[in-house]
Amino acid sequence: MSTVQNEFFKKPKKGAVLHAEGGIHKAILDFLRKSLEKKCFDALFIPVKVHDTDSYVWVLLKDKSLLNEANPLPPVISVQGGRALSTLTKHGEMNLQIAAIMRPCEIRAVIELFKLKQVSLNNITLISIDCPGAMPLSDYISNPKEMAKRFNNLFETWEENESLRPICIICHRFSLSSLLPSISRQSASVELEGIDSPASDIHIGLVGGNGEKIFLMPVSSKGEEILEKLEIATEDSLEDWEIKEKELRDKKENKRKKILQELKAKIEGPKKFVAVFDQCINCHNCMRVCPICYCRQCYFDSKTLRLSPEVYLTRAKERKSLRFPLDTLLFHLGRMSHMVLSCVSCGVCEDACPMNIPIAQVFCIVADQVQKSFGYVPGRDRREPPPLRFFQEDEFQEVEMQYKKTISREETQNA
Amino acid sequence: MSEKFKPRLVGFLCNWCSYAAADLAGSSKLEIKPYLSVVRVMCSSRVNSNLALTAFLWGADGVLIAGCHPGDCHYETGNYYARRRFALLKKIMETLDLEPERLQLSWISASEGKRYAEVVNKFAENISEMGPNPFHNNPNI
Amino acid sequence: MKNPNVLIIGAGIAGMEASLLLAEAGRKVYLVEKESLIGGQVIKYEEVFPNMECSTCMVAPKQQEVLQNENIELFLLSEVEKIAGSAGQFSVRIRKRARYVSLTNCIGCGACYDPCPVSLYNEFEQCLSKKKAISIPCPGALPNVPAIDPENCLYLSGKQECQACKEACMFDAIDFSDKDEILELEVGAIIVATGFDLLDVKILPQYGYGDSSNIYTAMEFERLNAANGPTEGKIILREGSIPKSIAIIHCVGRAEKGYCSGVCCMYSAKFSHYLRHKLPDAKICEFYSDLCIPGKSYQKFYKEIQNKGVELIYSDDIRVEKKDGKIQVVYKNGDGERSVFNADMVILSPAMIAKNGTKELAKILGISVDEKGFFSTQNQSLSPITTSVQGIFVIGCAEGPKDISESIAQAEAAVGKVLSLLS
Amino acid sequence: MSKKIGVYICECGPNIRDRINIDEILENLSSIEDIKVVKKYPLLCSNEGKKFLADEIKNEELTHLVIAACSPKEHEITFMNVCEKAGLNPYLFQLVNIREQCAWIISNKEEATRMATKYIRAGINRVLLHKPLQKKELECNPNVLIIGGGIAGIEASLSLASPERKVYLVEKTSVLGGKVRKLSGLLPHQGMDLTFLQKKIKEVENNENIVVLTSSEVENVRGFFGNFEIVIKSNRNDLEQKEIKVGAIIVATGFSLFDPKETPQYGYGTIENVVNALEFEEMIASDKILLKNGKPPKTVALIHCVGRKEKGYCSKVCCLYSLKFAQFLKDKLSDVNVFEFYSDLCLPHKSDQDYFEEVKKKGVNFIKANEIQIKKSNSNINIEYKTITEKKGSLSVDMVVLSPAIIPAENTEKLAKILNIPLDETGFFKEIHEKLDPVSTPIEGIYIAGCASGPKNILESVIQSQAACGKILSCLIPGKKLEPEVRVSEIVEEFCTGCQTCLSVCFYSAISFDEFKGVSVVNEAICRGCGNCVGSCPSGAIRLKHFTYPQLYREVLEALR
Repeated sequence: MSTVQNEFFKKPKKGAVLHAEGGIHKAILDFLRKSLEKKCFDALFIPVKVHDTDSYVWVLLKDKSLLNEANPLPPVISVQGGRALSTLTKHGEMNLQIAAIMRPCEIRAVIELFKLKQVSLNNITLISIDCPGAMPLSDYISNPKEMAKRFNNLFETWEENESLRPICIICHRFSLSSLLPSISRQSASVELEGIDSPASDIHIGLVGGNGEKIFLMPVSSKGEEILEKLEIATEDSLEDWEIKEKELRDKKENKRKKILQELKAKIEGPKKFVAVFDQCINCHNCMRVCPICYCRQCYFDSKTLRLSPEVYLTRAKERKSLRFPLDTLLFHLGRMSHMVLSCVSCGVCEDACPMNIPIAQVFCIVADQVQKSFGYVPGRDRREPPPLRFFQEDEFQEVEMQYKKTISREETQNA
Repeated sequence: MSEKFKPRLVGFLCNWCSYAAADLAGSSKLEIKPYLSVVRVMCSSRVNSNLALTAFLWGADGVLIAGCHPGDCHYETGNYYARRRFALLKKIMETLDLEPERLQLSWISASEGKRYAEVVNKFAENISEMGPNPFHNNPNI
Repeated sequence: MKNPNVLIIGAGIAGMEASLLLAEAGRKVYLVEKESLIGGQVIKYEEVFPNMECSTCMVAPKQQEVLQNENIELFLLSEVEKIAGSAGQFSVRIRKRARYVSLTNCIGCGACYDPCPVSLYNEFEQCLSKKKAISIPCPGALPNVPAIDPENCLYLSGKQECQACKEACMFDAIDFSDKDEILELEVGAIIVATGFDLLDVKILPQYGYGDSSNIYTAMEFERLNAANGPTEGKIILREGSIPKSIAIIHCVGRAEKGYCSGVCCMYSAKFSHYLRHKLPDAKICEFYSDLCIPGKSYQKFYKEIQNKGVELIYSDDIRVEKKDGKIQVVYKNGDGERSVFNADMVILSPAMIAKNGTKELAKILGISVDEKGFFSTQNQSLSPITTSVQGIFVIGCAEGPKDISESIAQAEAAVGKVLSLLS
Repeated sequence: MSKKIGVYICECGPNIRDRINIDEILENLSSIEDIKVVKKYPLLCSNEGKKFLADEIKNEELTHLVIAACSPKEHEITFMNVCEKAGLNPYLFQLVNIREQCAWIISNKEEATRMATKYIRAGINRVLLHKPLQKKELECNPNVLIIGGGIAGIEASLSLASPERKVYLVEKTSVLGGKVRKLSGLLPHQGMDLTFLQKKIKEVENNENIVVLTSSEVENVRGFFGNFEIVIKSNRNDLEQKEIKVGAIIVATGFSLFDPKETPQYGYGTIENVVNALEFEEMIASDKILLKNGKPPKTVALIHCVGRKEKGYCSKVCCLYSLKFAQFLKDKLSDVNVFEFYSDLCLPHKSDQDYFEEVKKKGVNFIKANEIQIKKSNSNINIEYKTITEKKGSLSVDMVVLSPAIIPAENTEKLAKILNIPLDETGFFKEIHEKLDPVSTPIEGIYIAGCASGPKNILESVIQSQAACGKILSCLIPGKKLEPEVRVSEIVEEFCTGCQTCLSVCFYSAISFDEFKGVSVVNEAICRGCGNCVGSCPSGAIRLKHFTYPQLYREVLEALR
């Protein structure tokens, strides 16, 4: 059983601390510009602000001058980075070296899609950034300036901020820790190949920098090579970042427990659960924006489930009434059963829901439990196989109705 | 009320073990409650959340998935995958408290006709006590 | 001109395997079975070592195939009486005893059992349960068609004008006029797969077997544990209570027969698995002389039972004694000191011996029997399944003690030989 | 063309008639459209019944057939044959089990009738969605590749080679014969002398239907049962490659011996006159059983089970060849003392124990011992051991013969990768089913024989190679086409997203990935139709013929009425 620790943690934790006089955005962009100049890669995959608007799009960017328009950490997630990168890399190889800079939840989505053969990582360098969260799309669109301002304040304080998306307020995977391999019990039996498999190659730490400095850390050997090429010494202590990151994570984990518990109480049980999805208009936006929902056609959109009118009539007769559009709940539970093991809680589904169903949070509640029981953290390790692709002979025995045993027990007592 | 109420149960049985056990229960003339409709599949690994959830949300009061004991699968490893998929589904239902008891996985070998009868009767009994599928007569689904 | 058809004697696991392969090769197979059902010994077991697989699940599909395959002609209740000719053209005479129940008409509803007034011990169930004079040996038996025991049937034995079963049958499947038949077959090759018997432990008084106390043979215990057996798989003593301490004794009759049966150590360990699973708190003790556990996966199997708290005692000169209703296993340990183990259930693992009737059949086939009573084969020339008569092959336990996989390998090997011989 | 369904309910004598109200069902069904006929019949499986059905199919020009009767395990094939003979595609037929799983388990007639109606309706709705599946026929290549020129491989070559069937025998070393060629002789009940081996090797070399490729190894394997494409590389020079086509493969790569150096307590390699079994075989063969100092040994210890603990299994053959050594020593050297140190005597064959008694009579001492330590003591070798009851003992000898465990041949792992067949936890090739199918692997058409799948004696190895031949001769017949399973999986390409989950769950490696199209592809020649891939595919992009989602949903819907 290989439990390869990644390069980054083999050494005493060190990295490069860069001072950000002109603000952290500038510092990051300078770093990216430099790496373009030094030909570390030929192009960047990065969110860019559309001219004279406040909206962001993913851009494959070769021309350095455009960098000024780029924003490595925009206030909103308009399109999930994983989805965007999949569109770029899925079909065929490319000879360009590309660096993609993304939020941790997006990076994790990329890794899941990589495992599902929907993303190719050849020639791709992944750069992750500490993420303070994102603003709800709708709020942002209605008042972009104000929202952008509130968003930028986050970088000094990193204090929680009620105008963030709820899913971000409880996000405990906003930094590097969730992107590092640690082989789980469940997948331990599976032969893992390659020595060095963290999710991202380079991580940019922001917490603990009070907006005055950023922390640059090589995570994979690839990342190390790049920083060497850029002659960026990685010998500075990362203590400030480490301490703050840990502190923030603990805080958020507690908050997460508390909030999810409260929410769970609101949605659990058939009655309440149905009530939550009552408003669903079956637009299936949540599925269309979800990075993990990679199917060409969603099974629950396929005609397999369509039945003839008379069958609907019989069913309506059976159950007194039949609601249209059909199978709304089947869609949500079905989709959940398909993707929840890989759900990275990026929240784009919630952003996309026109009916404000707290779908990301509901899925979050389930994801936490399910992923725990399978000992699986999506997007953590490039080699860790998706849980439904293998099995162990002596696992999950509890899920079978342990009938034989109970019988023989009873007998023993009867005797 | 458990007297009046006749649950509608769907049972996906693997052809080689559990379906054979059902036949044996028959030829042994064991009495089985008339609630479970058997759907024959070649292997329990054919059954996934698409099938189980559809049956459940289309109104089944209970869904039984039965296959060969681990290690006995006619296709060597199918039931291990079935078990993982079921474990996932079960966990989801448990977390959301959607009456997970309505989904049951049981290993029943071809020689266990008696056990098949007991499993089905017990299942029927449990579901009768639970009452109708809460999603069945809910106009909102 | 070589006759491509093949005669197979014995429809146990080996005979069935050979039949199915030859049928697949497009050969006509005549499968002759002494009993009224097919499957041999294996169908009596609940599970098989070392993977504790359900044997019914393993074998039932094969039985079904044998019954349904058009290239296989099955003769039940039948025995070979005479053989003439040589490889490529044997002529065979078979006596088919009357079943008195039509295989084509009967649909196995079982309506005829209850009305039958006769009650007999069921040998298939090792006499642990009763059956009627018309019956199938156990639930799930294939073909699922009863047979009438002419010695005990009131009508056929001329004791009474009873026709209760005939009256109960709606398919006019019962035919008292049914007669033994003599059939003549022409075949090119013969495969002997008659299997084994277990040593009758009564001849070894030191084990105290024979009265109705709780001393069981391995086969009795198999049925006791079988889901389709007399207790539906409940492991209980004759008086109905659950055993708290069980002794499993290996090598019963090894000294007398002069060979190790090769499989007893493994199935004894299997028994410990059964017991541990169903009686988690019982004390279980295995008395062995040598652990004969060849093969890559077998030792693991023993480790498992040891981890489950089963005790292995190296012992010698074992006798089973009864003191005021209690059973005592008295034995010599590794240092030759006498010790005693109190058991409320004792399971004896007897030697596998040549099937009853082997000598007679050997005579008919014109092949020899070795000093152990099994068919002798040409091991000397490295062909352990070929006999002194070309075109006659001996497979499975008919040639000597073997486990299931060795028997199957021999069956397939015989098929190979036949197909290259009669190609 | 409009659908004409025929529905026939078998009364099965009283079994169904008395327990289910058939007439009521007939009544209910007649209203359903698409139904041409609904009838009951006393006993459909009887010859009259079959004839009746055949006539009905023809006269009523039925397009679909539903029979409500007993379990498919009883008569599905019977009725499918009827359909075929009557000119109706047998897959446009559905057998509904209202006996075992309805009439016989429900005593209340009303309830039984209700359930039976459900089942029959389900059958009718289902059969409407059936497709007329066609049997496929595949050309196959009768030739066979045998990997390993040991006794098993030689046996197999000889029984397979024929004018219609070429055999390619690939041997890694430069000579045929494998380990047996190194032996001094066999066991009494195996016939001691070894001349047979040379005879067989000659036969192989003179057989024009056997192509012997020594000093060669299998480099690459593509294809499937009936149509394998093999690349064979010469060990002499890498450039020398050979491409062959075969229908089946037998893996008979034999075994290696455990290296006693891994267990220093036996002093192998460090103490003089401690030899392993093969070295001793050679001594016997050359008839020179001498100590390093040129003198014959006076006291010899034979140590069993060397490496058994480390490997975790009993190698089965050591006890017997140790007996052979003892016998030989006693016969050759008049005044030699022989001690056998064993942990368990493994003598499974009927004639083994006699041999043991015979050797024992010659005055060989048997010591049941464990925790054996072998130490140098001035001119001699000292053996310390513990008895079964933990008593210490020791013995001074001048020669020690170790019987090391049998372990997988080197390169087993590499070959497993090339052939895409699994190994078990002991490192030997894994049988698809240890009990029922000891010479087959998960890849149809690739068989394993002899010690490649675990320790075996020579007789068993021979048997296994003949068994593999039996399998090949019975299913890979020259000129005969293969008929693979019809109810198999197929990929619906427009829905397949190329995630390849199905590849990872298929036990038989029946699914491959088409890089160009970016979709999975099922090889119908390999697929066994379990449907695991269907269950694994979230997109519902795999269809298991005859068990499709819509077909199963029909049954579910009726269950819910």
